Amino acid sequence: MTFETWLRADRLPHIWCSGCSNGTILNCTLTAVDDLGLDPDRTVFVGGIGCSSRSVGYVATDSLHTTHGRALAFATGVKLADPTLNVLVFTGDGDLAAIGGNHFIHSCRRNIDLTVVCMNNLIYGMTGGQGSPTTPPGALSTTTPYGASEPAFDLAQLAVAAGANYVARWTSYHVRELERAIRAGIETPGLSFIEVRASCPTNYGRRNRLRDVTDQIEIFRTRSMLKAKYDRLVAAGSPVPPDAIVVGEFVRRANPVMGVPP
Amino acid sequence: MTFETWLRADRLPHIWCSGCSNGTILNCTLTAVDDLGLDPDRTVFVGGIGCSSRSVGYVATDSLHTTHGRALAFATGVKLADPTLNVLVFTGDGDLAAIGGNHFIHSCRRNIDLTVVCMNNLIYGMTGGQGSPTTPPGALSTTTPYGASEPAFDLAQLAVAAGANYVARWTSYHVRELERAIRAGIETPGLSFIEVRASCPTNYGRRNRLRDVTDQIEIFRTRSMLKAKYDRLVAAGSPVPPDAIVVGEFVRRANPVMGVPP
Amino acid sequence: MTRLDFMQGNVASAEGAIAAGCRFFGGYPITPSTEIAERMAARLPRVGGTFIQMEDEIASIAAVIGASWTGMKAMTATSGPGFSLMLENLGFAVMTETPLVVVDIQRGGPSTGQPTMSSQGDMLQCRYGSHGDIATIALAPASVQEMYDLTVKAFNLAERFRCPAFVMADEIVGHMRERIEIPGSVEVAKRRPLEPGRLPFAAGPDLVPGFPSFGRGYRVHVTGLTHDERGYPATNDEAVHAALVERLVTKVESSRREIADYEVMNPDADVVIVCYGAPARTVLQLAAEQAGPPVGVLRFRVVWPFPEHALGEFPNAEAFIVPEQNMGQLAREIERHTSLPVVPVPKLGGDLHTPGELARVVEEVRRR
Amino acid sequence: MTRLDFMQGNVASAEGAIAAGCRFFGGYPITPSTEIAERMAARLPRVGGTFIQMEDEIASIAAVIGASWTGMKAMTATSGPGFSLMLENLGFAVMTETPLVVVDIQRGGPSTGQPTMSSQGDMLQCRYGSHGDIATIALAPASVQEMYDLTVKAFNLAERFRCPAFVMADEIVGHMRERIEIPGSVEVAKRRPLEPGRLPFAAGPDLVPGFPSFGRGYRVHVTGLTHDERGYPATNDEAVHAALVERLVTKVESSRREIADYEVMNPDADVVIVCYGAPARTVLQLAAEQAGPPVGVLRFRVVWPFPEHALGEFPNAEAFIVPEQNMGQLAREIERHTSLPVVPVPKLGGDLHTPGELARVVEEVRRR
Amino acid sequence: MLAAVILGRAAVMYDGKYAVQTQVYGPEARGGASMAAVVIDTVPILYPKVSDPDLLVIMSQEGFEKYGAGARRDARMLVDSGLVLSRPGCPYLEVPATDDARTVLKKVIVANIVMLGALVEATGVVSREAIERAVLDSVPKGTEELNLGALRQGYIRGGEAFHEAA
Amino acid sequence: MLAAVILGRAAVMYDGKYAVQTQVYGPEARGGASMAAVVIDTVPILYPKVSDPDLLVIMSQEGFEKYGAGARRDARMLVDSGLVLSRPGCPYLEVPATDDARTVLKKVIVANIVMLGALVEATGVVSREAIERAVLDSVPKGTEELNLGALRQGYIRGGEAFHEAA
Amino acid sequence: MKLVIDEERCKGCNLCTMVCPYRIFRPGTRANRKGILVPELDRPERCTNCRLNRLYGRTLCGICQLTCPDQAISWVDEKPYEPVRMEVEY
Amino acid sequence: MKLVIDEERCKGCNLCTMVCPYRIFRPGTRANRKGILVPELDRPERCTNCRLNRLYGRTLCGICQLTCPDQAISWVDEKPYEPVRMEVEY
Ligand SMILES: Cc1ncc(C[n+]2csc(CCOP(=O)(O)OP(=O)(O)O)c2C)c(N)n1
Ligand SMILES: Cc1ncc(C[n+]2csc(CCOP(=O)(O)OP(=O)(O)O)c2C)c(N)n1
Ligand code: SF4
Ligand code: SF4
Ligand code: SF4
Ligand code: SF4
Ligand code: SF4
Ligand code: SF4
Ligand SMILES: [Mg+2]
Ligand SMILES: [Mg+2]
Repeated sequence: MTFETWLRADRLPHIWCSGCSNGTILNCTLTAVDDLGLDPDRTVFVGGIGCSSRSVGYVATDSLHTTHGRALAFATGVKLADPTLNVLVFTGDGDLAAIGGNHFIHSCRRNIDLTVVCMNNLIYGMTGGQGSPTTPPGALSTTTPYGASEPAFDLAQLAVAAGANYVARWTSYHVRELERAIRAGIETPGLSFIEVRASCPTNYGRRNRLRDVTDQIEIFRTRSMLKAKYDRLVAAGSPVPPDAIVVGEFVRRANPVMGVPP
Repeated sequence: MTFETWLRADRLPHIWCSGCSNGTILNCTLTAVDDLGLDPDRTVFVGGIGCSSRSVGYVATDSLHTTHGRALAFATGVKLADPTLNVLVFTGDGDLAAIGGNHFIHSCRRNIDLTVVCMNNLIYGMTGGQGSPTTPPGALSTTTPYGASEPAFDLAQLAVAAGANYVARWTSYHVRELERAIRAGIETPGLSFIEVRASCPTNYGRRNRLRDVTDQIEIFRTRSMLKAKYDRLVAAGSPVPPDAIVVGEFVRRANPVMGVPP
Repeated sequence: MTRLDFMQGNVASAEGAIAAGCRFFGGYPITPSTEIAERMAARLPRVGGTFIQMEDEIASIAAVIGASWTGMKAMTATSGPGFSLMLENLGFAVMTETPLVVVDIQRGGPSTGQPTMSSQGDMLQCRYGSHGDIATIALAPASVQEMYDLTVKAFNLAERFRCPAFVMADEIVGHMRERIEIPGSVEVAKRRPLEPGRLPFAAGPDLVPGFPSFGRGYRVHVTGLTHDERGYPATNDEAVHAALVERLVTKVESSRREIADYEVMNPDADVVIVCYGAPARTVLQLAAEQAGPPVGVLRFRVVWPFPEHALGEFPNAEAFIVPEQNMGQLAREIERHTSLPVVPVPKLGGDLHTPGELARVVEEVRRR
Repeated sequence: MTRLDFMQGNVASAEGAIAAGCRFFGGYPITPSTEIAERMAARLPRVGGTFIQMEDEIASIAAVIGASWTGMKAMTATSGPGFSLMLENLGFAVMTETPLVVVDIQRGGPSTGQPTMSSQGDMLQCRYGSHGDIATIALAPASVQEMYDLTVKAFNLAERFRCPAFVMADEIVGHMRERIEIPGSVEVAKRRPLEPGRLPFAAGPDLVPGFPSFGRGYRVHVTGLTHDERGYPATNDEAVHAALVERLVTKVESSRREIADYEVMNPDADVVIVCYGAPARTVLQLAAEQAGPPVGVLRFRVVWPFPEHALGEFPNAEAFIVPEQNMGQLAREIERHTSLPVVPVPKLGGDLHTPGELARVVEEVRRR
Repeated sequence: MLAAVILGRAAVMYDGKYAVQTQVYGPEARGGASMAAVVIDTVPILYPKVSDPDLLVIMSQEGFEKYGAGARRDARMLVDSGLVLSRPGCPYLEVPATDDARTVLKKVIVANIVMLGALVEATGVVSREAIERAVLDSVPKGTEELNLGALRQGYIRGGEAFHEAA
Repeated sequence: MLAAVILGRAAVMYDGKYAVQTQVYGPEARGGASMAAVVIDTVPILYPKVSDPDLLVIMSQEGFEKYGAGARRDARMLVDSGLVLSRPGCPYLEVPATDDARTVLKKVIVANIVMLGALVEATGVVSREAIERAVLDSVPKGTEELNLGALRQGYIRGGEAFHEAA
Repeated sequence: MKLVIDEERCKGCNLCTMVCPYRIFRPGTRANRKGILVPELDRPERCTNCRLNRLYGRTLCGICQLTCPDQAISWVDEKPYEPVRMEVEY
Repeated sequence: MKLVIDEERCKGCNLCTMVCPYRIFRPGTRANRKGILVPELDRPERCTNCRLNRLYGRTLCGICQLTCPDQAISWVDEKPYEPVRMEVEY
């Protein structure tokens, strides 16, 4: 019927905390592959290590749960060895952008035909809430007890600069838009990168005065600003709220790609 | 008198091939530190592994010749442990952008107060001429015997997207401009990234119909286009020659930095 | 129909891989292994295979593992510094039972050391370099011919035992050119598919489960976490972990006799030189030209799992001499299995032991 | 003035580091070591030190080495998967003689294995995990108190021998909370500066050169390539390489008696249990409560360089029993040094051996 | 978890005893431990693990099923009567810790402190003074009174009699 | 380098002999090897290294200083007379290989093939036929005649008499 | 179609209460066996999907299901809420 | 000041011949002991730096020196080329 047929029902309930948006993002991704009619027998999900990366284990396809940060490098091997497979990658901000940053930019550069969904919860959830390369300055985590002091990555911008053909950002509140973006990503040849702002009530929310699991979703709802609007503001030199989450499509282009069947 | 006092004369002549521009870039860098009056006793050069990275061994300061790709991670430790030191990094396209890509983007993100000079010769020189992440599509190398098929990085753009405060590109032909850019990089707090298009007659030129050592320099001279002009062309929608080397300053900004003495 | 050639060891290894069915190479250049990648870059596209130069060695071995899960035979080649970087993912390959081949052309270490000089410094690293307990299959060629033959063999062992197999060569053998006879065809082990109805990580009596290649409807979950027979994570279950790791180690270790491959000369000798790789050539030279009582030679083509029973081939042995291009690595393992004196003859820096040097050691040991 | 506390092992290690003068921590979170980083993140800024979370473990150890070259005491902490990633740069630290401390809180491996379960699976990795030949200094705490004490000691040994020192703890000891007495002050080894007029990599009779910290006018060149006494690359010089690597290994290995630190109980016993880390607590419990003839206990606080002479403390020993949370790693080393039976008692999965289990093994061995 | 740490702390720091606290985690360390154990003794503790505890404190039905159901018949158990539905095969004390925290103390978060008070009162494993000082060491500034109140509420509950095995 | 490979190839493939070719590299592998050695024998070759060669071919002054200066007195040496200034302590043949390549063959690049021809002619280490076939195997298409011409020029030079040790 | 929450899966996050345009989900008040406050359904027959799924032959709205991180929300094929006698509130 | 090329360092790349505005460097024609064709100097007294270094007290132009990858170009303090009797060609 829906994405439910793509789930390993025998592994549910999953290990995620109550209110963790990984489950939502999983739903949206599976809806996308289902809507596109991908063949589960010809689809492979690849993940690294982290709460987010665990997603691959809940999908009833071939799935490769790899080492921390390396999902894209493994996925590159899968895809190049058999370009007829549909290969999707689930990853987290730590997995993709901290330890896995090199594979991230190189996958974008190669523009290899993968669809990458990054559940960016601004924290290392799995290991108990340490700062990540996307933790906003000032935010509290167990390794930034006095507030994060390092600048954070803009993952979508990085993917664009590194060469990905499709780049979008949404939040776990935007389930419909997200599903559509993932569909567009799958349909665009080359590397598609979909950053999803995700909630981690346990390890981000709790420490940053977002105690209820709904608080983070409320932020996604209220602080998101469409890329088009953001661009207009910038062009006009108007001020942009510093905590705005710019959502929408960042790029969609047709540069040369790798890993597409000849 | 000049940069010569910064050289370890007892190690010259160096190991580089005839016409390799690493030596030129070394001269420009040392001229920059000399012009700025940096104290050689308080200056550290850090490099990875590669022909280019060997540069650090020819400088008569404390110098740390590390493992392949890791120069920036080592340099981060040096600079954070003692922010009063001037820390410069010599690296190559393979060292910085292939194996070292993650440290590259994270150093830019942290905007740590280092000056990074990348000798981008579009090839792995040291190991005998394999393709690198900057090898242009179509170019011949020992691992791209049928012409490189992967898209290449634009290192300067990547540094901008990752957050560096100062980014410029020149070629080894532009000795004066390069020297000025390195000076500006040192003077700009935060991460300064100077990409220098470098010649490798032995392993790039020879395989790509640039047999004479001067052929590559001639290309630098004739195909370079100032960033300002490039921007004008793009804004006007005019065609840009596909083999143009865009040179000039890509960004100079004052975002928050790390590793500056309090 | 064999074909005569004059070939470099590294090239022979690449050719052996292709003959064994390898159709995927993911690698990163490093002296003195690079010619393998270069040969693969030229050859694979011509035989319908895929060559990719990855961003580093971590990614190389990762891509190789990924490719292997599509059912393809896959390999990488590297040297010490790159090998060090591969260890985490090699542990993953062990844990997920992924067949693949790694060729390590050893150079002087530690660290970046001596990029162009020969060494056998990674022999213990390939055995003990991963965190956790693993078993290792490692081969040690001593000639260009063996670079070919043992690369083929490594692929077959990798398939047979569903695990990584290592060709632990040295710069001398890798860079040397010599006469080689390339067989018209070689015996090639096929990947045994998972039997219908079996759980993907449930092994039969040989402890090696069939392989559920991606894209064929198995819908298998593969994880480097401790997993049950379905492949599902079971990280907090002590018994599952113990059973899994024990099986992974035992499937290899209990087959040491099957895997073993060594050469014995002069089994009645009093003094035995144990050797492998390039130094074995000095030893064989010595044995061939030496005057006086014959010296025993035990030359390993397979080093791991350590064929300890081979020491028993020399009933009159009074001492084992072990010349290595390291500070005595395999000598340590030999010490575990004998109470006879073990005399390491380490040689660092890249030079081979000369026959004369070894002759002197033999004399000295005899005098004791 | 000692101070009583009830503290977690990981926290105690961090506190020990600070007491030993550590002012730089570069790390990457990984269970079960993360609390060390977290404690350092909270504490270092308060004592004028620097904490940085790097992008991965490779960068962590790199930053630590870089920091150490400014003359600062520096450390990192990790667990198996991260430790695997550090090996290349650890080889660099050995080659460049950089003092630093790595704490490895071991969890179940191989691969990502069992993130929250205890193990001693990296004991051979810390010894043999680097390419090339190295020597290792490794300590194995068995209590929260020792997490503190041995971290201090590790810093001192790192300075004394100018090399990395490892605290090879396990999840049990790392996560356990217990009584600890924090000394008012600890003995701290200072970094011995390079003597004026000496070449930076020329060692005196103790084989350990003084340290030319950056920024003090030494203008030293530091490279992981084979280098001469000036620090200049000499990668094609066999003799330079051999001399360098031999010195690096010998400076540690020849001091094994000085470094050794072990506990002996019942030296007249016929059966001796050799242990270290958390399993030692079971052994001590058994020795304390056991009826019948006393069992010998040899507990190592220092595991590498292996204190082989300690086996001689039991003149009447007829067998060595070695309980480990791995498949028998240190047991392999013991086999090298004795012709007596060595009985590994491996336990995988995270559980401690119980005193009863070990008692049964002792009985069995006695019956043989 | 926190309760176990406080208990160990009380024993070591303020009762001059020895204590070892260990725990069991989930897949990684996300939410902290899922079970914690303490051994308290007057002599140094060697073997640190608890297989058959003498005393169990169970604060969820899941916890009961995992750890409480198999308790020794001669063990004693404190259950949070509002959260745990089952009852064990050993003597047990019903402590409405969560309910008390909610209704009496108006902060659900101090339920474990109530339980701790009950435990100390019912078993005397550490002294009242020790537990009070250990609690004060461990709680955020400004919540001292709340937590001491919770302890005292626990003392009241701990004074009741154990039920026979179910 | 290439010359050594061709020589080994000639011996193995076309003369039915055994050959092992080894080399010495610089710091990494940039420009290829800086010295190459070949052992040729009628039986399989075990120990592959050459310490005291019987025959040396020296094509640069630097090479002479590194490898040629210490040659055995009973060795024989071919020197490129245009590039090598010194002369050895063993019998030697002066071959103006580079000059011939430049002036006679108009391609400096075939100097090593001239030298190879001289070597074969002067020593008979492999047959003319073998070296010709090996050269043809190894050179780019379209340069066959050029290279055979270089070999023949070498045969002429190799026919001259060796000088006594200097 | 009938809207149901799977009590074995629901972890009580209340995200469904946030996203349903009809506010059909209300925060639960009574802990279940697992100690979880599963939301209660307020006249689920108002749900677009319940009403129109049959008609259109596909899932309509479905925001709650997509959002529910625990895959606890689904519809079962049952009679009770057929599109008869509904007060439709747009 | 007198312009000199250090024969021990020069590797004969000829980049100096490319960059000097006065074309003072001419490709060498005779191999030196190391087999290198070191460029020849064509009336080096024309070099800006040779002429004006003394006057300005710092290196002028110096492009050849900055460019020379082998650190082979420098000036030595000698009389011969003092700024007397020069034909200046701009
Ligand atoms: C090599 C290695 N280093 C560190 C870890 C520990 N580790 C596991 S998950 C994780 C962070 C995950 O963060 P993220 O990718 O953001 O996932 P999240 O849990 O937040 O979804 C870390 C550091 C590991 N497993 N392996
Ligand atoms: C871990 C590791 N992998 C590979 C190598 C081999 N290696 C040495 S230098 C180099 C490439 C250098 O390329 P680049 O940085 O562009 O320097 P260049 O020589 O071109 O200046 C490689 C792959 C190594 N030394 N260590
Ligand atoms: S720790 Fe955070 S990211 Fe992980 S499952 Fe819990 S809420 Fe989700
Ligand atoms: S190989 Fe290339 S980069 Fe290296 S020294 Fe030679 S010319 Fe320069
Ligand atoms: S969204 Fe799902 S898990 Fe959350 S309360 Fe609603 S039904 Fe339960
Ligand atoms: S499908 Fe839409 S209308 Fe129906 S319950 Fe869900 S959110 Fe509400
Ligand atoms: S630029 Fe320097 S190295 Fe090149 S030819 Fe001129 S002087 Fe010689
Ligand atoms: S300094 Fe200028 S003018 Fe003088 S020789 Fe050099 S490039 Fe020519
Ligand atoms: Mg995250
Ligand atoms: Mg390069």
